[in-house]
Amino acid sequence: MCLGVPAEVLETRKEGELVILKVKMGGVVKEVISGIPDLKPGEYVIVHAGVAISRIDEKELKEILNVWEELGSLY
Amino acid sequence: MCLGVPAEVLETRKEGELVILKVKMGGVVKEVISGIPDLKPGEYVIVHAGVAISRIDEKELKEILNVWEELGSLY
Amino acid sequence: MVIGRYITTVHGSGGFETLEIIEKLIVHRVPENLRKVLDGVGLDVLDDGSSMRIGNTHIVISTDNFTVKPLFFPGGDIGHLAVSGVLNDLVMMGARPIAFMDGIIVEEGFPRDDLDRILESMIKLLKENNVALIGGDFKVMPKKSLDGLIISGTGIGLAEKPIIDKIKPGDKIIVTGPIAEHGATILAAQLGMLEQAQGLRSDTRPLVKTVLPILEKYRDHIHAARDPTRGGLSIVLNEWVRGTKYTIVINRSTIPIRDEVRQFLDALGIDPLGVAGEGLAILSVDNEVADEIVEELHRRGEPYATIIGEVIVPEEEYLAGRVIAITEVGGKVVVQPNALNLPRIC
Amino acid sequence: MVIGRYITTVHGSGGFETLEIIEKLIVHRVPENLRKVLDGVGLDVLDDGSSMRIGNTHIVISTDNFTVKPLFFPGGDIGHLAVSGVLNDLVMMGARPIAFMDGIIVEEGFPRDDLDRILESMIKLLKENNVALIGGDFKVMPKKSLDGLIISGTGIGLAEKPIIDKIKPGDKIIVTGPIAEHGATILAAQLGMLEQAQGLRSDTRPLVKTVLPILEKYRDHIHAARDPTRGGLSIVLNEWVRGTKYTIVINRSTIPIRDEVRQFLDALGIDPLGVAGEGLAILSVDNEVADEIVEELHRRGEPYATIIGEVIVPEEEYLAGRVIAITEVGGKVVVQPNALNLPRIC
Amino acid sequence: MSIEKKIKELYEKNSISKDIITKITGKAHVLKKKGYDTIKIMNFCGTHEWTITHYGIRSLMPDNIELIAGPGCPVCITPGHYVDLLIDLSMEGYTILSYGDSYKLPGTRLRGIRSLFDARIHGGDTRIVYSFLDAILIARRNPSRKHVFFAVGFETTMPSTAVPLYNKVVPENLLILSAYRLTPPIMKYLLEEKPEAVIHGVIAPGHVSAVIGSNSWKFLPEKYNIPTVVAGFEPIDVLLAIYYILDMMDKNEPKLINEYTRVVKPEGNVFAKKVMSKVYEVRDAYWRGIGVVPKSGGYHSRDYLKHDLYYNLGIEDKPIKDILPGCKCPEVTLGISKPTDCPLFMKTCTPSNPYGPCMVSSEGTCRIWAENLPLKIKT
Amino acid sequence: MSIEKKIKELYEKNSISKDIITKITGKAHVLKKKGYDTIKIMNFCGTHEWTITHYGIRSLMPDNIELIAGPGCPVCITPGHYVDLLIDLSMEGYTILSYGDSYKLPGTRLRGIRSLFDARIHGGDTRIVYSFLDAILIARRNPSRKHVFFAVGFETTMPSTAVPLYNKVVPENLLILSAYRLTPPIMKYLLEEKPEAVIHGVIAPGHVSAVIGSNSWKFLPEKYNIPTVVAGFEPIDVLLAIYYILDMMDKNEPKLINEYTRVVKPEGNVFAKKVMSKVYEVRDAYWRGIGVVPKSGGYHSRDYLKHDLYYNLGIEDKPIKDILPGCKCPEVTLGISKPTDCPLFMKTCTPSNPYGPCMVSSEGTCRIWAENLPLKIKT
Ligand code: SF4
Ligand code: SF4
Ligand SMILES: [Mg+2]
Ligand SMILES: [Mg+2]
Ligand SMILES: [Mg+2]
Ligand SMILES: [Mg+2]
Ligand SMILES: [Mg+2]
Ligand SMILES: [Mg+2]
Ligand SMILES: [Mg+2]
Ligand SMILES: [Mg+2]
Ligand SMILES: [Mg+2]
Ligand SMILES: [Mg+2]
Repeated sequence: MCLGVPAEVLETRKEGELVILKVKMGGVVKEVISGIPDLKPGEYVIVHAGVAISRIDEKELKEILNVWEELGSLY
Repeated sequence: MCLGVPAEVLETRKEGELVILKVKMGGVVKEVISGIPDLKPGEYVIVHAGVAISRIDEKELKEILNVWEELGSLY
Repeated sequence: MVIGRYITTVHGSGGFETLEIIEKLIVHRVPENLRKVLDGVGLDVLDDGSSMRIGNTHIVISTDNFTVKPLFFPGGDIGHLAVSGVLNDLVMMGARPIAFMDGIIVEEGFPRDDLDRILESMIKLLKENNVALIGGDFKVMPKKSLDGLIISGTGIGLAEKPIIDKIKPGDKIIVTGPIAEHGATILAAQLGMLEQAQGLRSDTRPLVKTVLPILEKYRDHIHAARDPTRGGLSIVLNEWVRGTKYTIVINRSTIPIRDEVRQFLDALGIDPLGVAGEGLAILSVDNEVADEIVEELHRRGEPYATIIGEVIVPEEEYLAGRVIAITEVGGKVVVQPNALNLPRIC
Repeated sequence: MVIGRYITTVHGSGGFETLEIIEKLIVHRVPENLRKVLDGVGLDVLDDGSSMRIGNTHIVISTDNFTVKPLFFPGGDIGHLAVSGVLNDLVMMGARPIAFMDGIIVEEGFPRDDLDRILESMIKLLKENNVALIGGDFKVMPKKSLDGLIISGTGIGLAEKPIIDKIKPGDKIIVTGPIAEHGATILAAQLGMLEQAQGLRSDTRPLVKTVLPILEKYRDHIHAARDPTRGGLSIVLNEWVRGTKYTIVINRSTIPIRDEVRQFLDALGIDPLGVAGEGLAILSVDNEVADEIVEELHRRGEPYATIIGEVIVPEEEYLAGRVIAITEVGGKVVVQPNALNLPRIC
Repeated sequence: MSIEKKIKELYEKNSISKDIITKITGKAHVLKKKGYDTIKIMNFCGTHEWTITHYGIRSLMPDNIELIAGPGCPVCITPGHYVDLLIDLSMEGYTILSYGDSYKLPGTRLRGIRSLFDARIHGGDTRIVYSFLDAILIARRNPSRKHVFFAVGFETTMPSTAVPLYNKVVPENLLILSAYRLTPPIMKYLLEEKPEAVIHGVIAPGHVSAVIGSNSWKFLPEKYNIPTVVAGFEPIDVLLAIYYILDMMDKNEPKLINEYTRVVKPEGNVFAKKVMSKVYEVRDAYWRGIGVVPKSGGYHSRDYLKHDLYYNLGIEDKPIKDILPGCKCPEVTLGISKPTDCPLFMKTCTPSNPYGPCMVSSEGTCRIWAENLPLKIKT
Repeated sequence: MSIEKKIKELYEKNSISKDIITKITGKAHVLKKKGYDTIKIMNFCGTHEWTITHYGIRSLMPDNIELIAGPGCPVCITPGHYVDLLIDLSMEGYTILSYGDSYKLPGTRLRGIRSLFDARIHGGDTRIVYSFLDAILIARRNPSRKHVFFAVGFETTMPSTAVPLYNKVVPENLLILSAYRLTPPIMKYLLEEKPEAVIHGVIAPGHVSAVIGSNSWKFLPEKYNIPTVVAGFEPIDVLLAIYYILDMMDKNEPKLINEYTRVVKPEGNVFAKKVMSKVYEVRDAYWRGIGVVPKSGGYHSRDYLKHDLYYNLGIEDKPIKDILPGCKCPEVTLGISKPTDCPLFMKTCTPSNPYGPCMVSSEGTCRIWAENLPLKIKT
């Protein structure tokens, strides 16, 4: 379950203690709830059901691309 | 002011002390409030704004028809 | 008229306000050369339908939307009305209807049985009049964004030469049947006054079998034909005479209207001349054949057809372009094109 | 399918449910001989439009209702959409649009300025495409009985020989532009996700100038043409193949779709193949001219035109009448004609 | 002959009106010779005015007879601040129920939402009802919503709310804005305060009289020497009334004649009068465009205050300036000016887009003139 | 290379999947030789199932690999009596807010109004929202109306209500029906209670793990010797997971591999976990078609009861029989049967007119199979 899509954080704002993010997902910009502390504009997150549930880790992302690359070509 | 139209009383019913009449006005049947005591089906009334405000007096009706007849022909 | 910042029911009444909004917001914007095509008529005349010519054949097309409430009423339903209305517009153009296209829009949650009844009555009427159903559209709108169901209808007919309304002095005005039947019935239903059928009944029906043959037979003598739907008789006559040098004079006491209808409208203080019928036509015809046409109409199944007036060239200039009625007591009044009537108690 | 006691949005989705309701409640009731007229096509084929023949001229007519919300959206408005939609249906029939008739229904209290903008955009588009506005209808519905405004549109076009959709084995399937642009934009607007224009934009536009000339030029090689509106690409292909002995095989990764649109629909879990476009066509054309047609489309101003698949005679019987997609990873899936997609989080 | 047939005959008898017109013409001629160059006959009931114009009776009158309309349209004289208040309430979620007549009546504001009709366009729940009974049914069906009935009218209309209130069948969520006004007081006011209004005869209101009795008009001949006829509403009734007035003038015997005996009794509707006097009490009241007229308004008496709108809102019924700039309704309403004297008539003020109150109701003199230009033409 | 470009590359890299498939085929061949005639790999997340079917991955698998779907669709296992309750509330004037997924979910009744979608047709105010934030905004705009949010989901979805509740931004008129269910307990339940479900490997849910951490799945290899891969949702992620599983089987070294390190940490989202544990407490809970599973439901803890629907209504959350007659969802959900084993599949139960719960959500196995028949064809 649990469709999650990558999104770029454009802005953050607070409503009381709640952190609301403006994120860009494909062709749209949407406000979502932050489920992660200390996000900054420019970071990428996984958004599920209107909540950012996880950061996308740039280093690991590069890593997996390499793994794929290898697996795809090694044979 | 005060458009009033002739209508035939079809039925009477009471809601508490209020007397409600079912009357026939041209092609329609409509419930109206009775503003006259002791109306009976078959009587004719003048209805204004959903209230029967006056009986039509059959004798006088005949009378005026005669007056008109005379005035129309006498000349 | 100033249209104002918001559209109101007055603008949709079918009266001059509707004509004005169409002229100001639509016709006005369309360049002259794009108001008609192929030798036909279109926005240049605003008649019952539009036309175009292919070889010697005139194709007549008419499109209309139907939004009547209630959807079912004594004498018909919205499907019956849509077919009748569209076919009658073609007939009024002197065209023989051959095809129909429907657009059905229903509100989510609309009862399937009701839809069934409406479609059945639509298609039954098409079959009876030998008109093909060649296409259409079906849409569902979300709950609460539409009250029930509406229908758009487009009709296609063929005519050797369409009737483009243009009254002539000397013409007689013929009404083919009793007026105000449909509008009075709908009004009564809307006011909750139809608990028992008591003689009010919509006259909705196509005039293909009774009136069309006569329009075809007397084609050259018929100068104008229109079905007095929204806005009723007074709008039709006013539209015809507006901008001409003529006056239409009608004898009000000769207009066919049933007692039940007149008395009901009297009770609401509404003038029957402004109330819609959906099963009759108003014709403006050559004086010489007027009586003959009336007789033919009687024979064909329109027993109430009557001459109600004529087109004259008035002596007084200020009467030009107006409709005058001789009243029941011999008085004279101007018949105004007011289409929106609210019931009144005063 | 059981239609059920109430009509739902599924029935109006443009998918097979819509076809079924039309067939069961309408087509079924109309006698064969009244499903078309004058040597044309009508309810017998359910193509983009209907036709009739007068002499050597085929007259093509199409009618549609437009109920889109919001009325104004990035890339167009309901007036723009109504004209584009109707003209495109004519174009898909291989007909050159010559005339348009509109039916405007507004809710009482509708802002006049908005009406003005909608009519302006409608008429502007007609002018640009040299199509006459020859008639119409204007109605006002009482407050709260209609949400805003809807438009019915009827278009008339002429064709030497209309395109009646009938795919042939060996045909190549061409998509003339990126898919799902309109539907994605409307969905985003309805979900309140359009606060900033971020690359979503309806593609609503007539194909009169870019696609029609090619349909005319390659008339005999074009076996089917349709605009993938309600229900999108998957409905078009399924309708074409349904009931035949062929299979349509598409290569999903070749289908033109913009990143912004794909990513947005991914975020909602909605398959782009079922989402409407309003400025593109799907064609089924002879293999020999397929590349030439794509090149011509590029030259005429449809730079994204692409061959996305072909019509084959399948070896396995159970694949007949189906659409098969080769996926981005080389897998094979059936493309189902599901038209109603709800956004999902799972 | 059944009574139904007789009623139908009433309508058909209109055809013999021509003979009566000939008689009127004769009498007018006689009076002209006696020096009556202009004979002003005032009708006092919008429905009489409607009969006159709808049947083109003015076009049939001899030159020296002028038929003028008095303050007989209750909509025209209903204070504008009532409308303002109802508009505001509709925007706050109240359902407003009104007769068709007052639905398009403009309040005092010149911009924005001007009438109950406008209010509906902007989302207010304002509706036309045919009767107070319908209002009761609507309010019962929606118990959680507050409803206000706009009670506009003269004595004829007062029983419509008085009888149900008296019989205690009005639901709690149905309030009434009483705009009732009384007719004999305004007639007295006109004669006392507006000497510029010359009146030779009065056609007294038939249905008002059905309620209050024809005797209520005795003061006209007795105190002011004005020949007065209580008349019905067929054109022939009106023509006969005109004839009777001319005849009384000719004989110089001003009297009260009841031509409408088939409906009107000298004492009126005793039951309705009793109920009205329980439910309503008479106080000085403001008439739009005219001013405060002594003892001319019907206000809910103490026992019925729980249904009174003003009482419920805890605010005061306080008129504000409601004569619209440029509108000549005050003069038109009192029969001093004709609509055609108003520069706005059929220019910025039309039946489909009324500016002044007299253009709103189909009884308003301006509206009536707009729809039925009085013609004197040959055809 | 920017992160955005890398994400795009993820998508485009799918094209190199063919090479991975070749590797998988090789491994499967090796395993076949080792006696593995059927290798059952269970995915546990509806989105994985969606990836598999949408991309036709089954059509690419060697004969001895069977990809089966586990109880990964939260809609399918949401108790039917919740839907019944919400339908009834919508008819009483509550506004019901739901994700698109659960909008067509049928309750337990076989006639009349069966889903929130049906309720709307019959006048209930039931709406689809994209997120709980939208629900908050809607409730704020309509302060006089009561709203209920239908909180269906696994651990991934719990932060959507937990975070706003914890931060006290939820308006009073917004109640929550918590249908949250937890995934490790159901996995344990399946392995303990349903021995008929043979599983060689597990593709563990990526986004659940993003919240609860990949470590949560250690028990699978450690206690049950099942090779387990936490995977992302591109087809290539899934293919890689399959390859890793086969490889572990080949080496006979069952481990937990995290393929989705770009999103999933061993410890998960610590902040979200903290908030969830404050707002929700874990109790035994009913799963539709399966039964009561120990410690598998998220219920509002004491401090948050004022937003709890059941608490507010003062009634008990008591399951009733919600397996629809003839529907094989229980077996399908646990991976024991295939949709094609159900006699109603694509007959009386279709995506546009779903009968059983697994046909409703686009994650429901039946729905997925209906829309994408797994093909093995040559073209
Ligand atoms: S025409 Fe209009 S503005 Fe003039 S007096 Fe009459 S109602 Fe007033
Ligand atoms: S096909 Fe329908 S009835 Fe059968 S198991 Fe699936 S959801 Fe249940
Ligand atoms: Mg017409
Ligand atoms: Mg028309
Ligand atoms: Mg018409
Ligand atoms: Mg269509
Ligand atoms: Mg005509
Ligand atoms: Mg099309
Ligand atoms: Mg079409
Ligand atoms: Mg179309
Ligand atoms: Mg029309
Ligand atoms: Mg086509």
